[in-house]
Amino acid sequence: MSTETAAPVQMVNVQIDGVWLQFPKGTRVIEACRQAQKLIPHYCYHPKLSSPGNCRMCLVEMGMPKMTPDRNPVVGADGKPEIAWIPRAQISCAQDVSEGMGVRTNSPMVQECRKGVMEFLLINHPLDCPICDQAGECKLQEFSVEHGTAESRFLERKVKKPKSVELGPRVTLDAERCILCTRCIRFMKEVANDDVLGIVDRGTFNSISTHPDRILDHNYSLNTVDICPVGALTSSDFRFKMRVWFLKESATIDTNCGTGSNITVGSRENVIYRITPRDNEAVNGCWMPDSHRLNFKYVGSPERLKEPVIRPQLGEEGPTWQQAINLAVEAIKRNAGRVAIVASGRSTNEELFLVKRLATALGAKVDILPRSGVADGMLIAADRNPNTSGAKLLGVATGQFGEIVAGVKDGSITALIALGEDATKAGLSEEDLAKLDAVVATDILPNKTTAKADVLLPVSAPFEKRGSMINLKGRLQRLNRVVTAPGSARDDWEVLRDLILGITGSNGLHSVEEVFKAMAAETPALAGLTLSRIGDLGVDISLP
Amino acid sequence: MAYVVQRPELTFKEKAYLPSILNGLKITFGHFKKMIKGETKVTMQYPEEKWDSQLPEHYRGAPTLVKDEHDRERCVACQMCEFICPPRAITIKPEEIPSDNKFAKVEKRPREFEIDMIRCIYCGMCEEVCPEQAIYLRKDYAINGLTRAEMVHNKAKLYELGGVFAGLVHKWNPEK
Amino acid sequence: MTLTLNHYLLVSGLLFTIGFAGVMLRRNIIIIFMCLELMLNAANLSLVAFSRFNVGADGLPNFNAQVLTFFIITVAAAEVAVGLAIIVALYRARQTTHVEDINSLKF
Amino acid sequence: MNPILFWLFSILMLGFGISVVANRNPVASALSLVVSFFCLAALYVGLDAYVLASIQVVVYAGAVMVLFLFIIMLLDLKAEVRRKFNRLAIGGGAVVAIGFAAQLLGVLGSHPRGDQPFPALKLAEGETLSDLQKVGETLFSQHTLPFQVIGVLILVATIGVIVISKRELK
Amino acid sequence: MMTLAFFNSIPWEMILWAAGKAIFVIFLVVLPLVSYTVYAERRVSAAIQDRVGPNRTGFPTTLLGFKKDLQLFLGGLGQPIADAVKFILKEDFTPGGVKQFYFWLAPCLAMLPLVSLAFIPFGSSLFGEKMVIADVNVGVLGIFAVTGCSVYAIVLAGWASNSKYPFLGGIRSSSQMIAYELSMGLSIIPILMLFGSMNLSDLVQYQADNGWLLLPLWGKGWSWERWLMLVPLGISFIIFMISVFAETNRLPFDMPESETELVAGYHTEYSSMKFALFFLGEYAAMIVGSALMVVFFFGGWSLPFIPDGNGNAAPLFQSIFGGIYALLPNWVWGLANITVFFGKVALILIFFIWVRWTLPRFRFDQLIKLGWLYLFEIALANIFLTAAVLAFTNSK
Repeated sequence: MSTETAAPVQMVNVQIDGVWLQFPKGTRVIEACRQAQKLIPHYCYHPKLSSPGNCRMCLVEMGMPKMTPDRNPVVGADGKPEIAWIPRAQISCAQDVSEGMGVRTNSPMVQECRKGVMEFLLINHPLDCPICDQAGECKLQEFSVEHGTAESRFLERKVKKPKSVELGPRVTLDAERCILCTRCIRFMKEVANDDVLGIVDRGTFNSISTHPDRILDHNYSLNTVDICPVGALTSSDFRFKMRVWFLKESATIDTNCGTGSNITVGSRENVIYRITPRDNEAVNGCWMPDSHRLNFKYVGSPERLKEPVIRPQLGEEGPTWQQAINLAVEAIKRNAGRVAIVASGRSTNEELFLVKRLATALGAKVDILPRSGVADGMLIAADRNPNTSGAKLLGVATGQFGEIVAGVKDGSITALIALGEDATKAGLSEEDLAKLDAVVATDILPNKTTAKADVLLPVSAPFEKRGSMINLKGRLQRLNRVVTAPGSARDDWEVLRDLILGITGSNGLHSVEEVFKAMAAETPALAGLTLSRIGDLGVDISLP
Repeated sequence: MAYVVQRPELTFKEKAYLPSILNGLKITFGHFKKMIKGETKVTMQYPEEKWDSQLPEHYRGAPTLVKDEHDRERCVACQMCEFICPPRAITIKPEEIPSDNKFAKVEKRPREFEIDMIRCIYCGMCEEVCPEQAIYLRKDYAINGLTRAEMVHNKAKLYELGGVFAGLVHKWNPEK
Repeated sequence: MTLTLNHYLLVSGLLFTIGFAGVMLRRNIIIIFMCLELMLNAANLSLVAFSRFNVGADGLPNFNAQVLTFFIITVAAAEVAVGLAIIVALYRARQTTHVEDINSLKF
Repeated sequence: MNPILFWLFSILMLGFGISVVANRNPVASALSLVVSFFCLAALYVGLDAYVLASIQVVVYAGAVMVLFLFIIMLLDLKAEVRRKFNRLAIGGGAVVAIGFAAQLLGVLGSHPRGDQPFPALKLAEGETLSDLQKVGETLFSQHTLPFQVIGVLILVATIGVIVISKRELK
Repeated sequence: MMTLAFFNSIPWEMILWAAGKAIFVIFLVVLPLVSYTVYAERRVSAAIQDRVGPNRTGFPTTLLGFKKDLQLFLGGLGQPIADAVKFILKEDFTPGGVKQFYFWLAPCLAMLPLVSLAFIPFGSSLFGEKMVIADVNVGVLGIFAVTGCSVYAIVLAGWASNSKYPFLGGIRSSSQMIAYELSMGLSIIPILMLFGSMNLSDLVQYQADNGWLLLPLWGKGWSWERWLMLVPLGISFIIFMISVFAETNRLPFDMPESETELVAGYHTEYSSMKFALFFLGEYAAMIVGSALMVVFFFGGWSLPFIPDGNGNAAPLFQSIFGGIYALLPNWVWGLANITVFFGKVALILIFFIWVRWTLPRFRFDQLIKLGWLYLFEIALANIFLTAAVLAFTNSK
């Protein structure tokens, strides 16, 4: 062995299904096989957790180099070491690769083992797939089809265990479906640092339970539902709402805090049903907090603003968009030089770019409304605005908010444009707003500012628009459209474009791609990028 | 593999086309004449004569929902039929069975189960896919109504048409 | 009120003017082509009016003008067939029927 | 001709003529043109030119405009509807058109017999004008050569159309 | 000269006559004829296919609370009424994305073929008035002018529906119509050459006196020249008939609406009364086509042994039966002529139906090839043949 090359990581030669490959030392066999495009079925193994090796699904046939009596490998006719195969199958998830190791992932013995393991796992399984929420993304179903037998030989009575147990406010357990892989226990112990779950009872009556007097109420508890390979742990929120095969899965990002977790949103016929984390090592790994995951109900709220409103109302019929925009433009022009813009840190870069243009055209003061909370040290950042970095980069976060408030109070500002933010949350009172000559507001839900707005323009929620955001670590990520906006609500950037068009009279942009292009041309940090080049996982950019 | 059909060589008479047309007209006129003379055996006269008693066992009429002999809804709202339905005639809204219900163990049932009989094509896929043997195509074929809303069979209507289907599905047996 | 020759000539002239304006205003070849048809028909109308106006010694209209109109209609039909074929060929080559987009011969 | 009918058909004809020019949708233009030609045929009838009226309808409404419509639908000119009119062209066109109309009025005013009514036709009692026969006689006796030439022209046009539409422009 | 007179001066009694005749023809004859043609189509097709067809129409008395519907035992003759009621009551659905104005305009234009009935003499005379709405010298041209415009309904319907099948139907229709109008027009020219006029009532009168064009048995028809003329006229008749089939979109030429390829072609997106208008328009076009065939080739209202509305028959019959004709008042004979005309039309309509349920549909390229490559050329050659025959017979 030539280890003199001073490689940072030692590589070892491993034979997988007859092919010799090199892997860094310390790689688990199951990972090595995965990298060699040989997927090994597994339940308890999870790359982010420790390996107890208790499901026995990942059995493979292994062998070590045949040794001569003087401890030298026997070299075969092809110049490679001959392998002495271990006569019984080994689990691949708890074993690291070693030099000269041989692995057979699909030999007759391995197939026979898997069949047996599958049969054991299904002995007490209730087979209630028709009502199980996991059906469709259940590893038991998948591997049973792939490796199991079609019929049951079990004639005895199945063990009855508690069903529909509420482990916590958000997680429901069906103990009959559980295969005791302990992923959830290890997650709570190793990742969430809240060792609340454990196995109680003995033998065939083994079942998952919480610690006495404790409940599973950690803010990351729903991740156990994600990693549960079967339907034992289900989300109480999503329970019996929709079968997973109906869901259209769209990749986008979370907009609840500055972390910008990558998420997959499941929707059907314009209704969002659930949000699951999406793997992205650079941002959130494969986890996300429950509070962010469940914060999507407002999108389908019946209170959503659907049509533009002007006050005083013209007549029975609401105004058309053109009328509302014209009125807004007129009101802004009337107060030229005395306009302030309350921008939002929840806006996409494209919107903020247009906000900056609008502010420049009007010579208006602009700032984003700060929004902060407590960081939990994991995936929730203290800054609850998802795009503060973008606002800073594009020059919208100016720190002038105090001046705006003061200006409104002393009367030097007579018109306010509130873009998706409630201005009363940052120092302005409703009386202050009432005093203003004109308030133009865009928002998705009614609030105190929209109640005072002279022109109210309904816009899209984060799940309803496209664009890009920059998280606190400086990663540019893409926001995608999952559902369409209700009523005649429009994308924010379109509204801003129309306002700019009305005020400056210059020609407009026609798509969000064009806005990004214009933004990339003016912003050195984004040079060379387009919306499609960002990709699903985002790119790191250097913030000034 | 492509199979080339050799076109037959046509005689001049055949190419001229008109004699063949006359021949065709003769044939159809023959049928017409027979019909007029009453020599043709005609089919069943529907509203008076009906075939209902002779409908075969596999006849595919209107899809219905059935209950078991304990008056339990067999449907557990797995939505497989909604998924498989080619014209997307089925709409199901599931709900959890409340814990005080005697079938609480089953956990899930349809809150709304609608089959749009205007869309239904009587293909029987729903019956075939149902894992709970809850949906059956019965022998009703004269489904009609005066409004569109009437043609959407809701849960109550479906159970009314379906009735009871005896025989315990194994897995809901509390003993087993 | 009795109708005079001028009435017909006025209507004919106005129709011609409309067609002419159309050729000037519109940039779509097909519309321009239709406007040309309008102009041809305006000319036909005045011809027919003249034919009826010049009653000969036999008490009948002058049919030479009607024959000329007949020729014009014939030529117009041929012209339309050829013109539309050219437009289709042009559209196949350029995907446009707009005269401003067809400017290879312009400098 | 009855003056009321004359004015009715004239105004309809001119109105639909304007609609040919003003309509943004080519199909609407083509249909307006058809209506305009129908009114023109009616004016021909008022001038006792029944044959020409029929030919006008047969040739224009029955064949030429069907061809136009066919081509318009085949080419799918959606973009045309969205295009804006060029303001300069509208202004220029309007000026030229108005100038032309003004000149027309001047010329009409100086026409020596323009204000005379149409003379009556001399027809035997109970006889109707058989203009079909007369047009035919004139056509085949006095204008035989042009008639033949027109025939050749149509033949050439037919061949030309086939050649143009068969071969793709390179 | 009704319509033409209207243009130049307005004799009111003429307008009233014209309006009366139009109302009589369209509302009392043609529209019932259309609806019963539909009925006949269904019954005949059923008989040809060994079925029964619509043989019952009851009054829905159950709606009024009775236990049973009242059966009429008319063999289904009430069916057209039921169909009409059904069409009126059905939901009138306008799909999204259609071009509203043209979508409505198209079915209205579908009734255009009825206009050409104005030129067709449907009877000899009644109470001294000629039974033709517009007795013009250019009747043939007028008919072609109107039928030429009937394509607009189909093309517009296809285009306005904003749907691919109707659009294909519309496009097919326009090319088919242009192709077959030519051979149709050319096939009529031999008749015009023989007869020398475009006035249809004169043509029918000529046939009444001298034998039908396809049945020259009396008057001049006894001459061998007329029998020689049968050759070009027979060719004309076949070409004309085929062209009429194509022009009216009847099978075997119903390419614009062939249901196996284009769902229902140009009227796929239409429902209720708008669809009914297309339906009626198609059958009205059929009636017009049949009427033209009757007028051109089968002697119009004339029937041997039956005199015209003035009590005059062809000289041959007049000399034999003249006394019998005088027994009945003239208006009886006038009505008899009208009956004869529509009876002939009905026979040809039956033939239309018979052909439809016999022949399979052509392929579109075959259809166009037949039109342009065979019928057009044969019709042209036929004109030369007619000219030769006429020159030959005149020189003798």
